[in-house]
Amino acid sequence: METTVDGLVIGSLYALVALGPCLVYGLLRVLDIANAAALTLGGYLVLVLAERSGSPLLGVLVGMAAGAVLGWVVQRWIYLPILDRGPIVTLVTGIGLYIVATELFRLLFGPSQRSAHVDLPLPDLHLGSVRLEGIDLLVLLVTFGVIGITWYVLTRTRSGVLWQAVAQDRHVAGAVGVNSPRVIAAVFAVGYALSALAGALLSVKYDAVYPTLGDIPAYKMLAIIILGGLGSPLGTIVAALLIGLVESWVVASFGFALPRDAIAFVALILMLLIRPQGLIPSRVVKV
Amino acid sequence: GGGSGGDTVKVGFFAPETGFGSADGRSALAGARLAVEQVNADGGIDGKLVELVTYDDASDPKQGAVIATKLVTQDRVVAAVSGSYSPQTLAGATIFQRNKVPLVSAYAVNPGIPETGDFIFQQDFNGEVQGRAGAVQFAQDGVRKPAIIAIDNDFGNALVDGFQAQAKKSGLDVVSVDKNEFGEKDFDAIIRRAVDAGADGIYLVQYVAEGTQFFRALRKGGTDLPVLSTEGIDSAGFLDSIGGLAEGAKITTNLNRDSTAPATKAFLDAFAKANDFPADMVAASSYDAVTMVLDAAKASGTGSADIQQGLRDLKDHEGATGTVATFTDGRQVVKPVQVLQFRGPKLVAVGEITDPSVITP
Amino acid sequence: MSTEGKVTPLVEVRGIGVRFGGLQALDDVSFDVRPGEFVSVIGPNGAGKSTLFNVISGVQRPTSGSVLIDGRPIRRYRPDLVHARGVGRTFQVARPVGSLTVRDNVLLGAGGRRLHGVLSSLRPRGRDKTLQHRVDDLLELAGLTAVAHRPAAEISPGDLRRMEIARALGDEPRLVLLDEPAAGVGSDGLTPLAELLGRISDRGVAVLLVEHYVGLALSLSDRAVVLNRGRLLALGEPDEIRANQAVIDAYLGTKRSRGTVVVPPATGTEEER
Amino acid sequence: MTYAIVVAVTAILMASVVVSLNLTAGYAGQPNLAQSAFFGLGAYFAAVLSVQHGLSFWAVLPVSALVSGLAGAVLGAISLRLREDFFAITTVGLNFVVVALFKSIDFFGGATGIYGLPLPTLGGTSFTNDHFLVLSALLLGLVVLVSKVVRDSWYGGMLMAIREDELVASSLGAPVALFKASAFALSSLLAGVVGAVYAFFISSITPETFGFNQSVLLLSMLIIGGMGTIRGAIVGAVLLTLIPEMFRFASDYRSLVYGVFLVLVLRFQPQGLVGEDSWLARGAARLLRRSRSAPAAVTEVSA
Amino acid sequence: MSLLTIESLRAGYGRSTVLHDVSLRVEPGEFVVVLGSNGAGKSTLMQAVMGLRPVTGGRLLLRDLDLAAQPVHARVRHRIAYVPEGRRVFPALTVEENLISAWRPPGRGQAACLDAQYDLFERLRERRSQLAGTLSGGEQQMLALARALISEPELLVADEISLGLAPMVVEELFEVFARLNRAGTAILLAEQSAVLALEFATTAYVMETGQITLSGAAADLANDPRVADAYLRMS
Ligand SMILES: Nc1ncnc2c1ncn2[C@@H]1O[C@H](COP(=O)(O)OP(=O)(O)OP(=O)(O)O)[C@@H](O)[C@H]1O
Ligand SMILES: Nc1ncnc2c1ncn2[C@@H]1O[C@H](COP(=O)(O)OP(=O)(O)OP(=O)(O)O)[C@@H](O)[C@H]1O
Ligand SMILES: [Mg+2]
Ligand SMILES: [Mg+2]
Repeated sequence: METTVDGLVIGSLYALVALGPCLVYGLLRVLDIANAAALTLGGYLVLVLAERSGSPLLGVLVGMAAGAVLGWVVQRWIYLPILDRGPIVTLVTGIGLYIVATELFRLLFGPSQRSAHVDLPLPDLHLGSVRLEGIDLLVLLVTFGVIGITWYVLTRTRSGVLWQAVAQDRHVAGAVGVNSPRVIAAVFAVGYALSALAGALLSVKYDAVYPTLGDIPAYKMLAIIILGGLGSPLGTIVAALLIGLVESWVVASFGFALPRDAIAFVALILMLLIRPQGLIPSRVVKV
Repeated sequence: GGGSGGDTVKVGFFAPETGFGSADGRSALAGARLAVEQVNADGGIDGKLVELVTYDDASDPKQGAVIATKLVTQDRVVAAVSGSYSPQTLAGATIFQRNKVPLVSAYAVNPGIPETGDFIFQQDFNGEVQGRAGAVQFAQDGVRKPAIIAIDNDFGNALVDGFQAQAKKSGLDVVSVDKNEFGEKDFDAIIRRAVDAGADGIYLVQYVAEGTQFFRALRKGGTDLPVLSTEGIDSAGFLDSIGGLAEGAKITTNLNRDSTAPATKAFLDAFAKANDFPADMVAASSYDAVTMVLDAAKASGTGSADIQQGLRDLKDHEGATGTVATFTDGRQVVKPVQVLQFRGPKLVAVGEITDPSVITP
Repeated sequence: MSTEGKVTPLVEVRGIGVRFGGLQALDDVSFDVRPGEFVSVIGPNGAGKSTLFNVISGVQRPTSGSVLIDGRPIRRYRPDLVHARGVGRTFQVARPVGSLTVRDNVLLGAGGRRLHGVLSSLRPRGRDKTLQHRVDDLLELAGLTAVAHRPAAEISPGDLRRMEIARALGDEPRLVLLDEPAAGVGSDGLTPLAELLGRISDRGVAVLLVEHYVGLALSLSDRAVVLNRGRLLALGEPDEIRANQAVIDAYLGTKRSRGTVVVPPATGTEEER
Repeated sequence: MTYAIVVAVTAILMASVVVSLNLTAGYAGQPNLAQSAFFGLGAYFAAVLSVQHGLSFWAVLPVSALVSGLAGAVLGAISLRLREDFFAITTVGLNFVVVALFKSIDFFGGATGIYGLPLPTLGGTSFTNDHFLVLSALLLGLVVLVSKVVRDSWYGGMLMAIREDELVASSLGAPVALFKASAFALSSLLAGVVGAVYAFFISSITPETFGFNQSVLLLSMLIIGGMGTIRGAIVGAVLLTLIPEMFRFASDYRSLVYGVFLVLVLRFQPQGLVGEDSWLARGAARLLRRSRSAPAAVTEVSA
Repeated sequence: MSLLTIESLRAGYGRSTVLHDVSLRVEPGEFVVVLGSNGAGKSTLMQAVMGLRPVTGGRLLLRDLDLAAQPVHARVRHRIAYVPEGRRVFPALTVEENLISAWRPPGRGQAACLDAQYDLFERLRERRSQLAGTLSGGEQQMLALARALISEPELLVADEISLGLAPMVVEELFEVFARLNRAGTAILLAEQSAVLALEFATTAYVMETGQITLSGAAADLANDPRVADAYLRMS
């Protein structure tokens, strides 16, 4: 039971991180590794600002704002001009960006792990035998809130259709009146802000930030996006929770039998052999 | 091997200044620099100043061989010190051995390093020694059924091998061994497993980041099993980031901050003056490795072969991490293992393992 | 030729049905194509013409019925296997290999039948003399000599359509399936296209043609197949089709249309037939 | 001098792997982010068989080739089932899985890796760096030759067609499955041979050496140089091997320089430095044309 | 004041200029057709008007608004709609979602607008929840047109609407255009079916290698021997 709750919390964090890249992927077919830089940024800002100003909340908000700006800059100045060069070029560019970001973090904040001992004024929750720490509760609430909003926007409003239209042909979408540049900018800004939020939660939960904080999420996120069916937000969330749970269960029952990161990818490969189109496939048309 | 032409004595050095090991790289470099500065302030060796030629291996094993070649053939160093982890050190060692340039490994624990050949020395006690010392210490503390939670790389493997070998002799019954990847954050489930398996103590072989998360999980789970860890968390950053979470836990390491030995005190003072972060075992070990090379050069001459001879002849070398009587025939050291305990904001010495059958490689 | 009777059909389509979810795109369609015959497939939008081509060329497995080539049924619906049995095709929307030159595109179409295995296909594609001659000949036939060395991505839509035809002819197929070759070709390009189609037929290659320029299609055809909503509406010689009331209602319309175009017959074709 | 040779050998070996990667990633257009896994398989089999089973360098080469080639064929078979992006990420995962296997299967020596590979011998004399230089140059020559044969054949043309449109390729008679799988097998086989030589050259290997980062590095080399061209593969590999070496003095900023270089090149020359239609390639073409057309103009006038 | 004024327009692809000094006017409620053979530059002109091709010289005005300064989507907000060459529907959206993507809030309600299009193209009503990419070629062409019309434009810019359509459907479409036109929508059409185009249009331009070579009332041009020679022989 405890294990399941752990798994859910971890899965929620994965979902929060993967949601942004999933939307970006759905929109531009860019596998955006650079997004993980926003995660680290969010982590640093919340700890640094909590230390300086005493308010973790301020840190989270500044982190999200900074994430949004970073997302905007990355799409406008880096990705858009090379979009027509295909997914491999953008993937490797994103990796390059991520390297630059981690190096900058290392130079700015030093190479060691930093912590600030942020104490949230949140009560722990006792549900029978299970104790849920305040931060875990917060993670669950925030994630499900974000998921709910995303789901509503994408399926219940016209924005969902516009997002899809841009995703399929951003030039023609412009010609039917969709402001493609703005949709793209918005998706990046939101995606990076969410990652910054995830980074803030992650670093408060584990009370640690270091320059390569984003490493593992960066690559696991790819597996999750795929598992979920590439560009399908709902699938991504389900996949993230599933991976979180499976990881915890596997560790609880077999120990670290497999490297944790391999679990996600082994799950991925197994699933692709059975369902090559992902858990909840996004719509694709072979022409 | 390289000659010692010119008016400086060139000593090579490499450490992971960037990449995941960059925190250790920073300490190692600072320790090595301190040793060289001190010697140069004293007038150098035979009137020649010492020049430390340093390279960053970026925490990448592949770079070991390239850097070694560069140090040997381009920079023509007379000897070198590895301030890096085992993979890089091993890769470089082959090259130094082929070129007959002595290499001293500062804190890499793989027992295979000195096996590379007669020019390769290991300054720190190797991983198996420290593992054995861990088992002895746990037995002394009254633990009977330890669980092992170790990082899955050669550091972890070497220590776990030593610990398990000694465990039988010391009457310990290891209930479980779990190995995690670098970067692991979630130890909740694995601790629960250890408890369920009936463990009455945890032997923890981790680095700083993983160690921090382990203690968080341990406290969160409300478990108060005794924990014995290793030099892997003996790092400048750990005390700072851990808060009070590791209170009471012990580690085995080579640097005793409370030591009354003059060499250790002098090092700690000088290091504190030169740097804005505290000394740790990586810094001290790198400092010691470099001083060993320089002392050997002082004693026997500044050629590569001279330094090799000097290292072989090294007697009662007083270093920051204790006194080395001599290198063994296998070019390893025999040094007591320090046992420290987390008490408040400090690491306090609580014991020393000196049993020769344990600490001799 | 249609009057000659007892010739083994080159391709027999027997009771083909294709279902997409709730939609019956093709329903029990049967007809055959004899060696060297020119058959048009016409019908309203969404009638199932392209789907039929996909079935015959092995792209789409039918949900019922079968296709026979030389009396033997297609068992595995795989385009390369059908190609190896002498069937070439073009696509409704031109699909060039854009990074290769026009010449290389045609060259790719030539050689597949002899070079199926990996090892045999490793011979340099630029050196085989007979292959080169055939490619030059096809480029000439399709009027592409001038643009032969330009990347296929850069040439005009009209040239592109002719390149597709040349490419489909590369392996000396006995039947080519042409899906709307005239779409997007300007009115001034239609006559050369009609002549090209005539010349292909003259070489003894059977042609199955989907085209909305009905006049052009019927004037070249020996027979025509009319599809409507997946079913075979009519099958017969051009004059019968033009006069068929069902066809007029469903497809041709009563008013004047492009169906009245008459193409001057390419010289020499009459005698040969 | 020796240092220069070591760097040169490294660069040439990297160039060889990248040229082999170009077969799948460049010609067939498959987003292959797992090349270092095959490179690593070759290296690992060579290391294990020579260190633990005493086989000679020359005896392990064919084994490495075979093992990597077979593994490549399996990946090729997987690629048939998956869409482009699914496949890309599967190859990402493959790196993690292969590293996990190297670590957890005893045969491969665990997390410690394998060290102390003996120097290969030829006619009784041990290899020196000079021998390695000659051997790696020959190897590069072989890989380039194979690539050229592929590029100029019907097979290679069809791989390019597959890259753009599988349906067209198969409608023109290409057995897509066979061609794709064989391209992977060939590319991996070559990478495996290079891996074996590399293992002997650096004499100690660890699992992480062949992880995802290395795959990314190999692919970056190809893209920076110019995907789909042999010259691009070579130029990219040489550049990305030399640049970090040249920036050793800037130790603290070295990785930053590397990252910035990667981003800048891809941003402003996404077709690669010497790829089709890059500034350099265009400039060279213009020069060639000028030097050719000048005399032609004269003859025209005089004619 | 003209609705659309194109003056000495230059546009092209990268280094190659395709349109040289093209001038053309569309008056409110006029039906203008641009004829020309393959590669003449018709599509380039349509794309330049929509902002999908950068303009390198000349002027482009909607009434007195400088269109060239407007991003693509803003031109649609100024009530220009576009049918791209070669359909380009959104393949993974359903028919209905394709239409919704182009519907603009002010004006009639979404349901009413959808119905209007379905009335025009019954086939689309039948296929409303089918993914557009799986429609037949002609069905996609209808969808592309409906998608443009649903925004109730003042100016419709259409590129080769007859492509791939059955003859009857083409005639119906031209009648639809005529009806729209009578209701006040101005139309700028690039077309190769010259006979029908000249019959329905009010004004016609002939384009050759990026330049306008002939222009005038459609009826006059239909009788012009130069046009008949080049464009009416076959159709
Ligand atoms: N994958 C699919 N899923 C669902 N319906 C499909 C699919 N493919 C085709 N259809 C439907 O099948 C019918 C036949 O399509 P097909 O493309 O064969 O028509 P066509 O005769 O070629 O028409 P056109 O002349 O317009 O090209 C169409 O109504 C189309 O919508
Ligand atoms: N992507 C491109 N790159 C370079 N040149 C192009 C490109 N697209 C078109 N062209 C060139 O621009 C010119 C005009 O093309 P455009 O498509 O505007 O002609 P069009 O009149 O619409 O022809 P069609 O009737 O065939 O549609 C042609 O010469 C063509 O080769
Ligand atoms: Mg069709
Ligand atoms: Mg056009």
